Amino acid sequence: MSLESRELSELKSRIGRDPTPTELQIVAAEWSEHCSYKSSKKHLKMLPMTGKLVINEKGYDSGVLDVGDGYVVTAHIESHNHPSAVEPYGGAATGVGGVIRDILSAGTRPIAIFDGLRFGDIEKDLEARWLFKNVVAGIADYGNCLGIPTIGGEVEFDECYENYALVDVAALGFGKKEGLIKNHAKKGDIVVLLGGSTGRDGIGGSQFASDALESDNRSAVQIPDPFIEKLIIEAVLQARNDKLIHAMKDLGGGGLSCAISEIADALEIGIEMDVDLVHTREDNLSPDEIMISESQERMLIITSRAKLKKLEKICKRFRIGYSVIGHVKSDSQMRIKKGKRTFASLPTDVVANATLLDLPATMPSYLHTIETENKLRPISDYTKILTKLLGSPNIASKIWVYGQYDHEVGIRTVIKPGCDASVLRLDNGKFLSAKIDGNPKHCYINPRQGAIGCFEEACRNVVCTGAKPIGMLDHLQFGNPNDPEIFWTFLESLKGLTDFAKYFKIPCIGGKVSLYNETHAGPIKPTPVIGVIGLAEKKPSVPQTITQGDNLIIVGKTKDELGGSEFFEYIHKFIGGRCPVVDFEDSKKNMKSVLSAINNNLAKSVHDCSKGGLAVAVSELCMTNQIGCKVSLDKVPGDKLCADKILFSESHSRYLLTTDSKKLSKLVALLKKNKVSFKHIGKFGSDSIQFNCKTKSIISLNVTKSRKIWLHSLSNLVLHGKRASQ
Amino acid sequence: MPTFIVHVIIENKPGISDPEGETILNDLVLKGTHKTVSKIKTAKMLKFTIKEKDKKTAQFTVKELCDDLRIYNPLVSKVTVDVFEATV
Amino acid sequence: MPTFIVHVIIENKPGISDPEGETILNDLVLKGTHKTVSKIKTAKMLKFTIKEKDKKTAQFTVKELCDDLRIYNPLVSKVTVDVFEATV
Amino acid sequence: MKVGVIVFPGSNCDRDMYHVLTDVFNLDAQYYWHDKGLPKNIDAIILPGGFSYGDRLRAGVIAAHSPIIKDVQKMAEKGIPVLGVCNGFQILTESGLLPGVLLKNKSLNFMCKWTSLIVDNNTTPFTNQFKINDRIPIPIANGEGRYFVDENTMKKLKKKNQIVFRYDMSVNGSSDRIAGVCNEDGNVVGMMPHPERAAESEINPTDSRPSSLIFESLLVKMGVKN
Ligand SMILES: Nc1ncnc2c1ncn2[C@@H]1O[C@H](COP(=O)(O)OP(=O)(O)O)[C@@H](O)[C@H]1O
Ligand SMILES: [Mg+2]
Repeated sequence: MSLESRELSELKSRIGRDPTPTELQIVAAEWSEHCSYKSSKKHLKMLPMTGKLVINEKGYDSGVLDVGDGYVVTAHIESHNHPSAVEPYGGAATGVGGVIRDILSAGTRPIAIFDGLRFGDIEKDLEARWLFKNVVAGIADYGNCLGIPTIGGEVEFDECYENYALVDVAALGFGKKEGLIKNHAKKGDIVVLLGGSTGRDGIGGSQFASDALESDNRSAVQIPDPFIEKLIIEAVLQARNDKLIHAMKDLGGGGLSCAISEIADALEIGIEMDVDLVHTREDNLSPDEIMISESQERMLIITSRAKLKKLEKICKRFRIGYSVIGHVKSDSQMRIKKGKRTFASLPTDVVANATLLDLPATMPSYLHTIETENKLRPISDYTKILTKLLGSPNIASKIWVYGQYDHEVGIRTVIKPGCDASVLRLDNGKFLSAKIDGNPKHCYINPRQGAIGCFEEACRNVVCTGAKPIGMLDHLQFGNPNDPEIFWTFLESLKGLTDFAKYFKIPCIGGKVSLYNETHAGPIKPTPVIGVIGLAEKKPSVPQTITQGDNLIIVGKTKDELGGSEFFEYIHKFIGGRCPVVDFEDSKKNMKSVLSAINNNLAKSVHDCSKGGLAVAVSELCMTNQIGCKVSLDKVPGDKLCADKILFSESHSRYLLTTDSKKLSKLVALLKKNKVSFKHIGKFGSDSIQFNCKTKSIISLNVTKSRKIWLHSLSNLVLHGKRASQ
Repeated sequence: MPTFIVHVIIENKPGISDPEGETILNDLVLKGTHKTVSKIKTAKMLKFTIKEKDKKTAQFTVKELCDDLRIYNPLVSKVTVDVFEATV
Repeated sequence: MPTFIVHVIIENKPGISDPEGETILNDLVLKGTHKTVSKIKTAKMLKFTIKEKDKKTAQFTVKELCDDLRIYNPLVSKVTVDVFEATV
Repeated sequence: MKVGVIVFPGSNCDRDMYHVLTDVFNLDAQYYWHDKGLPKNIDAIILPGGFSYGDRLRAGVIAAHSPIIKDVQKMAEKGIPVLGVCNGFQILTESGLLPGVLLKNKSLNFMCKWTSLIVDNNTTPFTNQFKINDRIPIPIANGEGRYFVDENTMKKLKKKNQIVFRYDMSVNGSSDRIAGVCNEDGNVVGMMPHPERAAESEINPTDSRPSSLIFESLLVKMGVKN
């Protein structure tokens, strides 16, 4: 672990002397990309971070939203890509642990977990299969043991992640507004380290996350201990109830170095600590090692001497280790001692604030030609193509994944995983809806429109459950930022997200940047992952089971936008074409109309149209409801297009509404009044998924058969290395 | 060809913590009457029954198989492979 | 008192199925190139570090502890206890 | 009446159970931490689900050695109704209060899904409001939920009417599709599925009535309701 020479001379000039070896370690940890955001921070400021419901307080590691009646929801997103790529089980599990502690550190109880997973091609790549299986097991074992439901996420496979893994984890918390920790500290307060003991594992993790994978740092393996984490959650919430916490921070990347410097800097205090006081699990750890160890399941709490007794009692009751490692001073310095000897003494603002960079950016040359479409071989049998798509890893049901996650514990889960967004009930009678979405295939072709699309898709999923988007989390994952072409794609994505957030007045309440995601074949595709949180005042009426004679209505235009679609990439093996573009005005109109249809109880179910296009979205409705549907492609609103484009284009802002015949005219009237593009395109019944062009049937697929393929493909691939057959 | 029994023991490398062993020690064993135990480490064991021409080949084959199939992650775990003649 | 390392192997009693072993065998091993394996059984191992006056006492103590504390469930599992002198 | 909800380090369905007992069924419930005894004036005991001691060594085995279990045992002998759900069931089998053992699911994975139970015994304090063969839509969520007993014990279970619930289809490889059993006296019941996750219509996608009957049976047994 080291500083670049430019950074070293800067450190020297900022402290006016040569740093000690321990100081060097501390600063290197804190100035790593992972902890300091040095490449991205300047630009992240463009995102709108305030709003009516947003509560901004110093020192929070998660975003806070006021959901009324004295309650708040907290949210955060993190990734654990590098650790998961080398140790998928432990890497993914400790990723969950980290984001949960961010939620906890605001003083709220974690109530839901989301996971966004990306791997190489599991149909060909054994390594991808191994990574996938173990990542899912890691998340399951950790979240299940904590008793926090994992209620949503996504899984995607793309060759750009060969021998690599993107593991994004988001979490939501809930609590009383008055229970929020108001981070504050004064001279004489004491600093308590609570939780797992400090060891050599995970040394250098944040530095590791900021390097390309080549360096393969063995010591960065972290062993998860969800049992301790569960006890920490209960202990911390008890201490919160008893008002024993003045300030709190979780230990994540950079270990004690980051936690101490950041909390001191945020609260404008000084902290003096003694490494000898830290409870460790191995003897003879050096001060440097103690300061940068990333041992998991630890929290830092600042409290007063008078409250220590009570805090100790709670720790004992929950059988978790703790140590009083230091105290608060008024000098804005972090001083690290071992007994009498001082090993580091640095101004906290120097440690906590690396000099921010303004890296050069240039448009990648591949983008000049990527939208040109190849001439593709014509499709002779659409039924076969759709069947193939329904069993493809990206489109097949993810039940093998979420079936391993306890998504019911906490008894809040009103809408379970498997539809669009999941929905939780809150104690004030309101309902919270959330979903995370990414789309590297779109983002590769057009980083700006692709990112906007992810944002819109997540909103759409939330809207499908009758909730209004109130906050957004962004997670920006890219390759090496020192490559101007990569940095350009980062900026473009960020600008797209900013535009959308501002237009829709959806504040960004948190996020994370993960750079240096590179495989031996090069950088990953730009992979922003967006989480959207929505709120509904009453329990939404959707989804109800679709029955014989129900009507299918599509809202939104279908356009010639197959770039990055599953149809191009999976069926034709073609990367390129026109990326779907969100028309902000249409998007807003469609969202509003769909919400009002749901609120007026005019829809039995609402499903968004995304991966795989209209053909897949209709099939999903049919398969989950176990009923057929006859769809007329000629009626689909939008550009005049040939059948494959109508079927498989992944244009945004589209929703599939179902309604029974009694309510059809009311629904039509509402949509007309709102001036959205929509059409009644089909009727449910019988047992086949049927698409007609003019009067000719071009797809006819048995529901039971396709459902079997869709449900079992993924597990067959993972467990037996082959797809489900009919 | 003779039959061999091959024991593969997979455990966390030294220095890597073993939360399960610690819990068994602290919350079960030390709460009982057996205070002479100072440490417990957990491991996983696979017992292979394999037909190979000799002991050495049996050992080699099983080790290779565990590596190939990624039965363990060498970053976290170490394996010990012991071969025994099958007592038929 | 000397220190001993005691290995406790917990495995299914004969006649109790071992789905994990079967799965590793069928889904991983037999699909690959290693067809000489005919059976895989999984077991759990605990390695105790214990101070006792001699080997025999160490063995006895650990065996007793396993029974008392239900380290294994006698309904489905059996244990094997092996003692080694600690190499300090 | 007073219901004790026993909490172990790692229990994680205790709050859910408490909510259902108090907010839905208006019972007087109280948490009891594993390291002490139970007061005499308790009328029913519930061991909720979760991962006591992180499911280490084996689900339920470490918790089965907790001091509070001795009191649970004593009260069970007196005939007080005891219900163990999921990890609670595992603890009851590991502590010998119920026969059998819960092994790793046949899928080798943790399984969270909605199942359908069939009532096999309607004489326990938790099933007296059912008819035999009634069905209950209810979720499971466990990694070690495969109930197993040897043949002799199985015969005995059948003879003494100790099988309380079965799954309507094979879900995890349990002997005879068993999902819940009781002791010989019938007052101690263990079940893998989670009634507290199914007793409210808001979160039950099918029908919350059957699961409510598990709690209402207790109310009837205690004479709070008839
Ligand atoms: N990794 C995962 N963890 C939990 N739930 C998942 C995961 N992947 C997919 N799901 C769930 O499966 C359903 C379908 O996911 P997805 O295809 O990504 O939805 P959409 O196309 O609407 O974005 C959603 O309910 C989602 O939450
Ligand atoms: Mg969707």
